[in-house]
Amino acid sequence: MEKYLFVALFAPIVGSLFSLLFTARKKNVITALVTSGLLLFSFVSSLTLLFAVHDGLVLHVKLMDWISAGSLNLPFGFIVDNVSVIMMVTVTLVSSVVNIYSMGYMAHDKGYNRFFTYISAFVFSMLILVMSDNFVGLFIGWEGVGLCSYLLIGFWYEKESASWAGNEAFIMNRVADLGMLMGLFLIYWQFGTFSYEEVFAHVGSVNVGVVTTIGLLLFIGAMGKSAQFPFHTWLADAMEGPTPVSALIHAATMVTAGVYLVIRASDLFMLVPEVGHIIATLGTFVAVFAASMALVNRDLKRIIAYSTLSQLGYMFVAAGLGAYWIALFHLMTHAFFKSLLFLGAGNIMHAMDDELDIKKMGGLFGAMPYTAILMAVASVALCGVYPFAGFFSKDAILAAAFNGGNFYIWFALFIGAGMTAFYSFRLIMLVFFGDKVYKKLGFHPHETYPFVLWALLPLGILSTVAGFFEKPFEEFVTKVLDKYEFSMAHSTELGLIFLTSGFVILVIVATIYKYAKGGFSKQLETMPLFLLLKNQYYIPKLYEVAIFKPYYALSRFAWKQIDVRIIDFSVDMIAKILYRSGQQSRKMQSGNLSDMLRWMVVGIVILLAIAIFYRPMV
Amino acid sequence: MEHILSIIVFFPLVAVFFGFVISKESIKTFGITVAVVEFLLSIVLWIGFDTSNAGFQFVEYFPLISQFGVSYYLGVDGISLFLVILSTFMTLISLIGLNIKKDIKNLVITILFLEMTLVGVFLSLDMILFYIFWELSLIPMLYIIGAWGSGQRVYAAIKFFLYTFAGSALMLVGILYLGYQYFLATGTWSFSVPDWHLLVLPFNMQLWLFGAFFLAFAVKVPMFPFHTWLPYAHGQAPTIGSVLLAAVMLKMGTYAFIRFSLPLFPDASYYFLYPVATIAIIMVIYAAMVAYAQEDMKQVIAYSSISHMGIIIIGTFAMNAEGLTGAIFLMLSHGIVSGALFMLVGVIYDRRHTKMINEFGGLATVMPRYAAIFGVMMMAAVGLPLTIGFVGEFLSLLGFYRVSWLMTLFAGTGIILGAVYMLVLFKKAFFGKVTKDENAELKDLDKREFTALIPLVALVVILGVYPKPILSTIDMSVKKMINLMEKKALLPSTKEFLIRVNHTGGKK
Amino acid sequence: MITLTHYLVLSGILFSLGIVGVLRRKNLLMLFFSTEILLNAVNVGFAAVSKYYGDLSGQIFSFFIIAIAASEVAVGLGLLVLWYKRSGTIDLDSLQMMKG
Amino acid sequence: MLGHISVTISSLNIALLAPMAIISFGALAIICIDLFSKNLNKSFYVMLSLLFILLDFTTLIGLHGSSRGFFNVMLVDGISVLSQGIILITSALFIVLALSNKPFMEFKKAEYYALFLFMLVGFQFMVATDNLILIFLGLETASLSLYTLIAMHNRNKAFEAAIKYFTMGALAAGFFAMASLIFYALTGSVELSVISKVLEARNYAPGVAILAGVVFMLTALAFKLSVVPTHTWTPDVYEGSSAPLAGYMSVVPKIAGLVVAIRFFDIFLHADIVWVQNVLIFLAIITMFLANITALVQEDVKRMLAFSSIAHAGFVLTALMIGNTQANSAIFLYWILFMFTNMGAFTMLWMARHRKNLWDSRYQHPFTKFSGLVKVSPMMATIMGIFMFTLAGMPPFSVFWGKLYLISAVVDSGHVWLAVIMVINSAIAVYYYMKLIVYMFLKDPITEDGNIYVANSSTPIKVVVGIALVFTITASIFVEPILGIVTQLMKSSGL
Repeated sequence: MEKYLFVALFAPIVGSLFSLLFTARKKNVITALVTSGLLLFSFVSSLTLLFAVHDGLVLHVKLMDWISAGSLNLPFGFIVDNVSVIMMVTVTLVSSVVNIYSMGYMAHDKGYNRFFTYISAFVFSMLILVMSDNFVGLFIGWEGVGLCSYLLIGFWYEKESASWAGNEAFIMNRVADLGMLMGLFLIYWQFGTFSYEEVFAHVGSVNVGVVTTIGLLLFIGAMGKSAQFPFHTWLADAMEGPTPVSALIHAATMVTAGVYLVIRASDLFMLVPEVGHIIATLGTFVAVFAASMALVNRDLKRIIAYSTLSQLGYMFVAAGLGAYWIALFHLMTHAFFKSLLFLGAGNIMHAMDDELDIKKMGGLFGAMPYTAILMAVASVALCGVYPFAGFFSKDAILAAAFNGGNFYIWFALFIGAGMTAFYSFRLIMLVFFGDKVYKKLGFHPHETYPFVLWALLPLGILSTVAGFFEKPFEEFVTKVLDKYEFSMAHSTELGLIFLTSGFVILVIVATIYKYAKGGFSKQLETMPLFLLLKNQYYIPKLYEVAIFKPYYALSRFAWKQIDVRIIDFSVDMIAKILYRSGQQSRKMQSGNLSDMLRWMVVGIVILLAIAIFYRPMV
Repeated sequence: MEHILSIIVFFPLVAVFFGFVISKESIKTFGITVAVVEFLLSIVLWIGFDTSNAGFQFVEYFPLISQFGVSYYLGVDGISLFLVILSTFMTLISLIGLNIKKDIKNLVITILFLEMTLVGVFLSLDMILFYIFWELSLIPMLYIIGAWGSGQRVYAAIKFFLYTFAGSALMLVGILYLGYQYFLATGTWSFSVPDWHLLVLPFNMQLWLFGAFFLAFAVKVPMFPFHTWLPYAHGQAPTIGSVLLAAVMLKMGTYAFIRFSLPLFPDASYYFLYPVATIAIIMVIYAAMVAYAQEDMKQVIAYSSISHMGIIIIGTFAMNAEGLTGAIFLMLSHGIVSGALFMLVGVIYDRRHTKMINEFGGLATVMPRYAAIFGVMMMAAVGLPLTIGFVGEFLSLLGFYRVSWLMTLFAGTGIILGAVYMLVLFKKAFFGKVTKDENAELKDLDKREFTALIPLVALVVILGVYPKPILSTIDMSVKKMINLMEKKALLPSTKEFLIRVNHTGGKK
Repeated sequence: MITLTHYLVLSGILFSLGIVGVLRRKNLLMLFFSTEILLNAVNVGFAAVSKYYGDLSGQIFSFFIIAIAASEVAVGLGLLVLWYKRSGTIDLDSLQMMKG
Repeated sequence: MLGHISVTISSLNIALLAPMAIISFGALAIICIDLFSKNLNKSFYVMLSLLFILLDFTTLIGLHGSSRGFFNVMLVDGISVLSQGIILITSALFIVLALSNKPFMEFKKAEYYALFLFMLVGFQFMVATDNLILIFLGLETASLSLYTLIAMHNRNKAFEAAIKYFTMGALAAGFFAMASLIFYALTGSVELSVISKVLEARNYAPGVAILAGVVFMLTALAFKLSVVPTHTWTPDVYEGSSAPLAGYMSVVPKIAGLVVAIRFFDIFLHADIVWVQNVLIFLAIITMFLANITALVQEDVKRMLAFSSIAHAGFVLTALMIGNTQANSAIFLYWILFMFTNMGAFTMLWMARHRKNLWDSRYQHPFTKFSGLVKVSPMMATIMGIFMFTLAGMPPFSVFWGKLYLISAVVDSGHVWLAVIMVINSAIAVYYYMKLIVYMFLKDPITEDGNIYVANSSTPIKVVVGIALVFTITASIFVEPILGIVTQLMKSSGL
């Protein structure tokens, strides 16, 4: 089976390198075709592995030694087990779809070939991330996807805002990565190895304090990647990148890496429930916090981005509460409908010449019905309406929260679900229904290429039916992850489900009704609360004022004042002093003979004086 | 393989003498040929190197002044082997990349002379011999900066020369004192390092001697606050000068720390561990900040190398195999990366005759290949995994974590701040629209520049993916050295420390 | 009764006189005279001491000193004359071409 | 009153006189020849003197062991043989420089060579005895001839230099005489060996008188060694006299003075009298510092070299203070290595000599004169550069080894702090040597034709430079044998 593993892993990088050859040349469809082909190839082999694993196989491959120093010996090792294979399938599936979709979306972009190089490179790094069998391997992928996201966010590098967003993403992730690195160091010095197997084998025997520290440090890394508060700002700005990128990286795969890390290290996190609790709490906070920002935003992509954030929050809640399989399940389903949502948004942007303001759209249903339907499906799935995928995963999370006795978490998530329903259908209504604002603005929207729509179809189907795989999924992954026992009565569970669904549907209906009636009144937008949300709680501004600017000022100070004025100056001072004293001592050389003679006599007199007054003979 | 070390050291010198008679037109070719041969020789050395023997190999010894114990003593081990190869390699690359027309003959000759001194420094096992090469290496660099530099070149050259010379003045006293101690201990004079390694010095004496050596090395590295000569030197030096300065000459200091300070004065090294580490952390953070504030591309990279040298120091003073091996590997990687970056700046400087960042913008559109290579080097500089930059940085920090997690955290900020100034530089210079129309029709890399840069890119990737052969060789000698330190350590605290940092597992 | 001490004191006084002369005089000729005084002061001392010890080497020394003094004068006057020819003065402040 | 004197020829041990005798004979011979046949070419005289010097040298190396003679006033021991050797070699190098391309009137005169040889005799006597009379005699003979030689350069500056040197020399002579008087008065002897015994016997009392004597002697010798504060003549005299003579002065009189100093201070250092040590250290330190910082601001290469030679003197003074075998051999090793380089450097200046000052009304060899030399005549620039770096103590050239051994001697004697001061000084010193290098290599030339830099050069001069250069560069090989010989000779003369 190794060959499937290697195909799955290396097909993307081959595609990437292939199209790399064309980057400097002008658009060439071959790159797109080759990369798509290879990605599909990778997807197929991942699928094969999925079935193989289902038949109870676990692949563990050591490729070659990488780093070895001191007692550290670090190979390139890959593992395909029930968890990683799920990720592989999800990643390769979504990426294949996105790749094909991009053939249409990027058709007229001059960075065409470059784009596909980056995408395939990203998939490769992502696969390393999920498949590696040790923490450092994961870190390689971790940084790799970071690089690709940097490159893809800043894909249109001529846009100032794009390159800025790219830097922001990379640097913020770096901050979190430092935390993760520290975690890795601690792991090494505790266990003398990085491999999951050995670490988890001995993790029980280490004192809890250390494990807690490790857990927290790793989670800091996860926060960065998954854009949890306070690292969340980069994700919204990351929407500067092309929409397929947002779909693939900033919705379906990369941002979920943090969740994956927690799931991967579940054996470790299980031992320290309080860390899990912190994770869950933060997740809850983000779930609501992000959703609230989505409520008022007018930017098509940012709304979806915030909803991604909040969904990541949900996943962290699940992972934090120890319901790892649920987290993974929601991760997968979310990958499907969220990428679908984004890609749909991509179609709209295409139709609207990259217009993002949803207030300038409306009534697009007529122009692009299929996209509308797909997005509607995705939204329903997102809101968690039966029978769509979201319903199963999200309700499981809520149930888990309730089951754990963390009612405030449950309640928060409950509210969050309501918010989700609101902003999703606010978006749907404003974009597809109501009066056609775009006409006035002179847009001529049109449905996109059919093959693109076909490409979206599998996602649509999956967002619809994926939920019914809940049971098989559970027993599949719980072969590796530990089971999560629902202790509460089945009736309460049902009650909760009905409560939530009822609430969600209620909100949806209300939203549709309200916006069909023409939406909220203007003066609402002057409320302080509204402004607070609109300005994302002023956090980006805060960072601007409290971190970026002061750092630059400090740097200037360090250079101009400390380096030049103090250190270098004092160095030159020494030289100057010597030179000056030279000019002084040179006066002794008056050239006048009697002065010279005087010096001689002075010398002898002084020596005689010394001889008389200071005389240590022996 | 007899006398291969002598051959490696003195081949360029002989070439220098021949160089005097060669005409201007063909001198560069001559230089490159010599450099190639020299490089091949060093590769032969590597091939012939017995990777199972941690001790010094190809040793050559004959007394120079027998009654005073000065001898001609060469030898190579895992620690120095790759630094030698680095020197020969970077010399070759920089010569290929060279495109100065003015007084080309003198320049090439000087470069070859410099190569001799650099290789000599890494190969000599006799302290006096080492000192000779150490000082001798200043002369060619003085000439290169002063004669082919830009702006206030003379000031920069003199500053560089005097600063480093004055710095190593104390070291001379230290050397002679150690020699005398050896004389007192054994009744015979000797300045050879292996002999000295057997010498166990009282603690106080170690402290003083460590100080005496420290100043010389610190100035060379350069460590805060003795670093101010570096920006001037880099700012004014011609590309080739900066390349060799950053790629190889700075490494002399850190190499000396590993070769002399640690094994000769283990207790003192432990005693000064935290002060030194603090300085190193200041280097990392402070230099990174200053780099971020720079307006001149070259200065950014100059300060960035100070920052990276800080990490190397950190790794060195971790005093465990992980850290030391990492530090040495980081020397190699930084040599390659910083060298490449300086060459890249040189490329743009040749075209526009300015290095000011705000003069540029949108270069990615005009010179995509250039941008791509710059990007790769940048990623290596910020230590992205699977590039050469990651391995050393990771190991150094990993090693030091055992000493102090807090300090490692501070030193670790280097990976953030490094990303900051590098990405900002890249964004300002390469992204955005082409604003200045001088930049509009800059031509992309030409063949010469490609031939110089491609090998570096290749190395960055290859060694990033498969550093093991190099690491294991280094590691072997490093372990040997650590054992030596453990044996020599006087104070139980030092011993205990060395044992602790060299073993994994929870606190006992 | 005049003892050795008297001689030595005399020689000392003479010597100091010589030194003072060397310091004060601006005229080269006078300067040379002063140096002569220095040497002769020493001579007196030598003669006295050698008499005191009844040892000849002191007197031999003084003889040599006399000889050397003579040759010094010869050379010195030669230089002086040359200088006078050139500059028309023997004031030693005229010797200020070189300084610094 | 005195007993009947009986002297056997064998006891005179005339052989010891041979070297001086040969040279004196040579001097007289030259004068006589001049009487009979005027206007002989200078080359004749040069070669003749060279011959005598060689003859002298051969007889010199014939002598070995430590032996007294000629009424016990002469003492030929290792140190004197060694110093005479150095003096002779330097003289040989020096006299060749008279064969310059440009005509200079002093070289036409036979007296020049006669005087030169007499001076040589003087120096040889000075080092070949421990009898104060003979030392004084030799010293004065040498000095008086030297004054004349300087004056014979026949420039205003030359006269000024000669007069300044002469006057101060006269004063110094007075001090020397006074010192001898004091010691004679104290011990009743003028022989250092006896003096030392007597003083030791009475355990160095009365202190003041002895120290007074030491002070006078110290000042007299300090004048010869150009130690602060009696150094003021050095730059002016060097500037005034011709370059070769300046180079000669920076080596030979000093080594002679050093030998006397070693012999004299040995008396007190053996009994390690702290006062003498401290005073010497003190003088050494000021000499180094003052000379170095003053050299920083010089505009003229020759003056700079003058100050540098003062600094070097201060350097060896530290070893003088230690006074054990290693230190004394260090002194000689240092001086031998220094001698070649220094002669080389001054010879380079001699090559670039001109009738009138082309660049600067005041100076003959201003730094600016050498700007961009590497472009005009790279060979010369390189050689000069090597000499400069060598004087700066740059490894692996000659002086570095001397410096190394010297500092090592200081360190071994336990004066580490002094060693530190020394290296700091050498670090300062680098600057002014490098100043010339900066001018030569890093500045742009002011003139296109390189001939003016070699206007005065001729084959013999080039040969001298060649010898100096080869020795300077390959010193690393010679150090071993030289050090061996020097140490062995030191031991033999019990120093």
